[in-house]
Amino acid sequence: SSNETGSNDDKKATNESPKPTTEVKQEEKEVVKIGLLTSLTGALEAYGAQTVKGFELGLEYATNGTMEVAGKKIEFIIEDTETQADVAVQKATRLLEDHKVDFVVGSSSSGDTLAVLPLMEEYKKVMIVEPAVADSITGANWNRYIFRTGRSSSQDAVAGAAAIAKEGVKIATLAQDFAFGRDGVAAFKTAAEALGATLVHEEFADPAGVDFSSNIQRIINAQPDYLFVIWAGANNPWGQLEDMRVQERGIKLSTGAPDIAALRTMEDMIGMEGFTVYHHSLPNNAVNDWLVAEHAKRHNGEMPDLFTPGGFAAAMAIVAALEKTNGNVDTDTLISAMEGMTFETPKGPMTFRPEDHQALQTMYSIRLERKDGFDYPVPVLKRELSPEETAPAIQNNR
Amino acid sequence: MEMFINITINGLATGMLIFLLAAGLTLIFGLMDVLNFAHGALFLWGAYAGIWTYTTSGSFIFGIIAAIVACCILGYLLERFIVKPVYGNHIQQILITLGAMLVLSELVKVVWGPNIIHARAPEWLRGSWEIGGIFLIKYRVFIIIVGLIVFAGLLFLLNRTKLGLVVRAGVMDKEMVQALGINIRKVFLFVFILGAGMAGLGGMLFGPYSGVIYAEIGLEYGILAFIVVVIGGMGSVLGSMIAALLVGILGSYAAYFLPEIALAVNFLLMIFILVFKPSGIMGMKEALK
Amino acid sequence: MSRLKQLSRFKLTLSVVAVGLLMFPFINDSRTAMIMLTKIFIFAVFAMSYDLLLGYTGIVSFGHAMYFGIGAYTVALCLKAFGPTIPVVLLAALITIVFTAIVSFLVGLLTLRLKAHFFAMLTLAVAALFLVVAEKWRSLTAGNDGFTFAIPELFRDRLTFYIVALVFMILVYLFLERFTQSPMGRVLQAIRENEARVESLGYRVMHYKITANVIAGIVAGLAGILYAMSLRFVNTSVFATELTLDALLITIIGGVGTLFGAIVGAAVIEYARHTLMDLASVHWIFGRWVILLGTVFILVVMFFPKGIVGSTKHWWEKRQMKKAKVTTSDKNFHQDVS
Amino acid sequence: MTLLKVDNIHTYIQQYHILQGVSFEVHKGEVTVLLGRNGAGKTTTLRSIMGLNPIKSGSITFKGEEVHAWPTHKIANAGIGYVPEDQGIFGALTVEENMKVAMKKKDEATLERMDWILDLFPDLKKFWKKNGGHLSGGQKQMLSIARAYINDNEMLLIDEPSKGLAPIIVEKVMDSIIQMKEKTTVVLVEQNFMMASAIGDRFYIIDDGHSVHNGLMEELKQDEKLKRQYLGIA
Amino acid sequence: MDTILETKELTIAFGGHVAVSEVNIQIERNKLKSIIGPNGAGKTTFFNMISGQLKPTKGQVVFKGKDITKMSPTDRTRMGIGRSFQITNVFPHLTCHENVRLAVQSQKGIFYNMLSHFTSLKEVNDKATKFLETVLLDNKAQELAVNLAHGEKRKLEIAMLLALETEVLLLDEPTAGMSLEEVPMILDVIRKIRDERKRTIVLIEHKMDMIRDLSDSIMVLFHGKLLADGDPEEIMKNEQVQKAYLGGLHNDAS
Ligand SMILES: Nc1ncnc2c1ncn2[C@@H]1O[C@H](COP(=O)(O)OP(=O)(O)OP(=O)(O)O)[C@@H](O)[C@H]1O
Ligand SMILES: Nc1ncnc2c1ncn2[C@@H]1O[C@H](COP(=O)(O)OP(=O)(O)OP(=O)(O)O)[C@@H](O)[C@H]1O
Ligand SMILES: [Mg+2]
Ligand SMILES: [Mg+2]
Repeated sequence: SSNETGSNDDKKATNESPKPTTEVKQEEKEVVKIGLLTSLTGALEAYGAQTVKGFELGLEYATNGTMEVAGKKIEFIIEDTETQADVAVQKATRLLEDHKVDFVVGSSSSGDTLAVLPLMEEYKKVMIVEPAVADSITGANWNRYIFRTGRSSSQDAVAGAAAIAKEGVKIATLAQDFAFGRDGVAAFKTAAEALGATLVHEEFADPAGVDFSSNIQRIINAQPDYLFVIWAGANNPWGQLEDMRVQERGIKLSTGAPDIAALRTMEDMIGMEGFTVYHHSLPNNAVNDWLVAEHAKRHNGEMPDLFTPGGFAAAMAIVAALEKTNGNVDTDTLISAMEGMTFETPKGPMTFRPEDHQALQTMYSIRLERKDGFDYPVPVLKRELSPEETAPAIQNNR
Repeated sequence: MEMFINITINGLATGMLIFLLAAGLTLIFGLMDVLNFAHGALFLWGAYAGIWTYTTSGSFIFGIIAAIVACCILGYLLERFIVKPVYGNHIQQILITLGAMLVLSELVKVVWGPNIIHARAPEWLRGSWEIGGIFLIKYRVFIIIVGLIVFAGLLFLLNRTKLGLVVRAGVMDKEMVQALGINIRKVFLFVFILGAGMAGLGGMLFGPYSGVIYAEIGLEYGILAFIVVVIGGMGSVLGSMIAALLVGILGSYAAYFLPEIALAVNFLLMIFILVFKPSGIMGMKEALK
Repeated sequence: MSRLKQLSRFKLTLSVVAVGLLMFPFINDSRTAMIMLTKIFIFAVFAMSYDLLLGYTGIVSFGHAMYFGIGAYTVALCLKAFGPTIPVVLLAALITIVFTAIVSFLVGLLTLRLKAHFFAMLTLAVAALFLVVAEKWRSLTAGNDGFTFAIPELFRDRLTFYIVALVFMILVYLFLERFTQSPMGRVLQAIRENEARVESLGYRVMHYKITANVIAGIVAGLAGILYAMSLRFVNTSVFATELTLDALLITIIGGVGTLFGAIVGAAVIEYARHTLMDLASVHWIFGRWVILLGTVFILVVMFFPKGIVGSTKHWWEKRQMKKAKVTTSDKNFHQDVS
Repeated sequence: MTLLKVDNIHTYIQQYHILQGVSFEVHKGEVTVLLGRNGAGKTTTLRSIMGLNPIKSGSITFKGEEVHAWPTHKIANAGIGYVPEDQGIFGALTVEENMKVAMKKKDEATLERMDWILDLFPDLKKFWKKNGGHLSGGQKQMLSIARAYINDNEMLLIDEPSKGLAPIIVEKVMDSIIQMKEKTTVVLVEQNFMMASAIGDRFYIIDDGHSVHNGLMEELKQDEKLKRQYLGIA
Repeated sequence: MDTILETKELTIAFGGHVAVSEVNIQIERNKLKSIIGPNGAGKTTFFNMISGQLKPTKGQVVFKGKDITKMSPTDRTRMGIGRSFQITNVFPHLTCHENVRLAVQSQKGIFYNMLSHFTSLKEVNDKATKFLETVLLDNKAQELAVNLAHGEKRKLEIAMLLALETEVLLLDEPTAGMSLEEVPMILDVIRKIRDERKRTIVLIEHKMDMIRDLSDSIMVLFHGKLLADGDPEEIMKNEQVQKAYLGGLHNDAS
């Protein structure tokens, strides 16, 4: 059918506008439009920038630089949510309504993303969530138009557990007292206990605080083997953990390694064992090699960061789906094509699990080390955690 | 027992840090009665300018000087172009300084990028002493000392010189003060710059304390500074000090014993104080009408 | 006499604008524009309720978002719990009215005896407590992530919702306009000027202030309902101080003490935000639109301290006065009428 | 010798044209009284001299220098003290602090003057540590006058000093002005004609923003017609 | 004697300073009573306790046989005690007319005509105009109060007090700062009210000729204590009063 419409357009174009052929040629191709919804300003703008860079490179890689798939041209429009839910809805509506996009990709904040989810149901278009982490996106608030290439809080937690939990290990957790921290600890607890560890203490800290010494004091009192920290946001407890000599007391620290800017703040955490979603030195595959090389070339030597491969993966997923449907953008066709679909990413293959459309993906068990050529502590691979190993529980009651 | 001492010391240090952030506001808001919402932006700039200088030059002291100088310059510009036209008009102050706040916070991102920036204490202030289960984190001891010095300096300035009087009089009746032969514009400018410089110092010292600085600290801690000045009693340096320590220590204990309400503890404290002692802890001005 | 004419001309303009807005979706069916306008209407209502406090009673509140948030969460929770039907929305409105009335009454009782700064700080604190509760009561609110919910079929249509919001804004405007020009409204203005004096004239000032606070609270709560329904999603940001600051800025930019200013302010800020961002590709400064916004605030205070509507009015009156001066013979006549 | 010369000044407040040509001269060592009905522009004239309501045209010369473009504090420091109509007390400062703010120097002479003032107004001594805002109306007036007396001013502008003062204190204030006459020149705005006529050397009548008449006080005392015309007294 | 207002042992202390001390006074209905006394004698403070701005440390204020000591200023105004202030105290950014209208309207309830436009309340507006005329301020009716000269503000203050239409009028130095020409006008207003004998007036003044002319009786406060209370001639002759208050200039006046 796509061919038909293509020829229709062809006729229209030639009939109506006797313009130079080069320009007509541009218009004769049918276009697949993707709306990229992300934080270009606001608290999460650094993440937004990573997603955008990753997405651009991902499209290029997936289409071999042609920006075309199944004979259709791919265009994308970036909209800034300003990290505000109401703006996100406004921008998403503009993408769906005015730009008539076929896919939405985004966004950096869980709040923005959750606010946009009902729109996807209203407009019946596919959204690829990247990199918002809230469990409820693929849980309570999920609808069938939602896919996620980003990892969920639970996936993080399961990976975190896999990195340290063993029979007989005593673990305490330290997290910020909001949804991300609470969800994360709950999931971590389940996963860690399944692996035979015991959780001896849960500590929640004021997300806006600067003094965590009381929290740390209580953790010290609980005398765990490991302290697992779930932390997002700028202010962090690393320095204070060091100041209060937590590691000297035989309590090993563990956490998810964050983006490079935040890794710089983790001097005090060298030796820490934990997990990460991505660091450019970790995956060992051709896609990642291309990403690293190309990224450096485009962005004067800069390396891809935590959420760059996510943007890349979202682009790869869309192209893969379109290839599978042969360019058909009918939403139901796309959904059935994407459920269970496996596609390449800089982190190796990912698979959208049919039940909740969460992409199962490789995570990395790491240790933070000082390394030549890096001016910050680097996550060094201990072991790859396979997609199956870090699969979170299905939460959408489907 | 050690635990209580530890919690208290840490609360004290946090309180002192908050005092440093709020001390400038005690002058600008408490004394000059300017609702300066850009105060947060001042210590944000202090933090960035200071930490940047510190990391590039390697000298912590240079960093502190840079922070203070940068904020004095900013304070000068703010006073001259933003605050001066709106003395005495609170509503306009809110808007215009909020505007300045937005511009300055966003400019930080333009100049230094949106990423968080790492800030570590210098070598000689890193680590801690441990005395029989009691931790003395060096940097915190340092903060406490600096806080005390600033406190003493301010007390001297306000109680031993005519400055405090002139400013308070100027706020009540600017024309009359001028008619008494005092160049109140200059005095206000000076006090504003002084407050700004102290904000810069506070911001700079905040960096290594929290380990990182980022563009949002301006608003977050700006509000906290306002809370401290209000519950301490407008214009009272001693009040601000007590309030800051109270917030710090209470926060520290709440985080340990009642983590559930730790988030709300500052606000509860403020409500409690304003309802039962509306002029603040050391208020000279009545909050009640 | 010309004052009468001037008044009716103003009203005529208003009516034309209102009709124009009502017709708008039938002329231009861009949903983005419709959503933007809907948001403008909602924020205009919120800002008008704020102006009642700030502009007419002289109360600076930093916690106005709490009423907005109460409305938003009430409707969200009701719709989630009882299903997306219109009676549920009405029920939510009722609960919101009762709840905001109680809260604003209590907050007023507790805080309105304090002076301006202190009142502002205390409202900030109370609103922050609501924020903390919304954050902590996770079983109900899903914490700061928030949750989505379905709204009644009827409102799902953006056009219907647009009209509902517009009509609601007009009603609120008419109501508040009348209220502020009523004898009671004038007393509120007098309170703003010199509270002690109002008291010694035999007015029970607290009653007036609390009434104003309650009315402002209820209106803000209703705005919150519309807001949540327009998003079909709610999270803790509806309690955030930033929201109160938005209302404050809208009010001041539009013109303090002119209800219409709230509407103009909401439109200008929203529209500016919308279009400036789109210019980001032209120059990076537009991407940093916050810088522009901040600069605009500064310029407004410096050059239009009365806000857009206030300054226009001022300019208009001055012009009228000049005219009157030219024809001095008219002057006495003027005064007779006014 | 002319100490102050006000020449055809015009002052606007917002768009209102308040002073529309006020001129007068103040001779050293004399008490010059400005008279006129409510709203005539007396206060505005004093404020214009102090630079608080800057003039739009005309000139003000003090000790041979044109001062009308100067900022208020500079005018004050040139040696002019001012007692405003509304007293200008700093309510939240104590009496002592009010005096301290006003004091330019802390030398011998100032301390001497301080003693003299406190003898003149013993009430101030009594309430030395009390907030200015808590004083009675008359006590505020005394404090306001005292603040102007404390410095070694060459000229004082006093706006209705007798307002709210008990007769016995009015007498004291009159005495004090006479006592200071040698060193200090006084410009007085006064509605109390008894007082004005008792201590004034020269008068100017201001009406509707214009200076309309002047002369020696002795003449005015005799001139019933003038008194009735501008002052409404017989 | 028909007493409308009475104080019993009325006392107030600020810190250690007793500003008014055990003052017993009866004020007769529809008469004019003046209060004189040196600066700081406690006159204004005494007013403040009657009108409720200050709460006495000891003693009572009795109005029409009812103890009102614990009532708020608002309630006292509503019961019929109105006052003007020594320092002018008007609404600066409202017009004169609006200032007076507020006073007129104050006797109505809070929800009085809540949804009707204020200009439509003819009765209230006309009354306000009338009171402005009474004090010869009708030419400034549409002027903002902030733009008035000092003396004009005082007149506005009196218009507002009259507009309250209370039974008792407390006037605190109504003519302070008023021009020689205008004083007689205010005197006329007060005299007219007195002569109608429908209002009780309590007056604080330092202008002795005026006091003598108007008063039915005079009370003298001295250091917070009631020094004398009686008819004008008697008081003016009182030696203590002359010495402590009037000073030399008025010696011949008696
Ligand atoms: N801020 C102002 N704005 C507009 N007009 C003003 C302002 N201040 C004073 N005026 C007007 O200027 C005129 C002169 O006022 P001024 O205070 O100088 O009079 P005055 O002679 O001192 O009167 P009084 O004896 O009552 O104190 C008055 O008509 C007054 O209404
Ligand atoms: N709120 C207050 N706090 C402390 N002292 C006060 C307060 N109010 C008045 N006083 C003192 O009480 C005394 C009486 O003051 P009051 O104002 O009653 O005097 P007054 O008789 O009205 O004098 P005047 O004629 O000067 O107006 C004064 O000494 C004054 O300083
Ligand atoms: Mg005057
Ligand atoms: Mg008095």
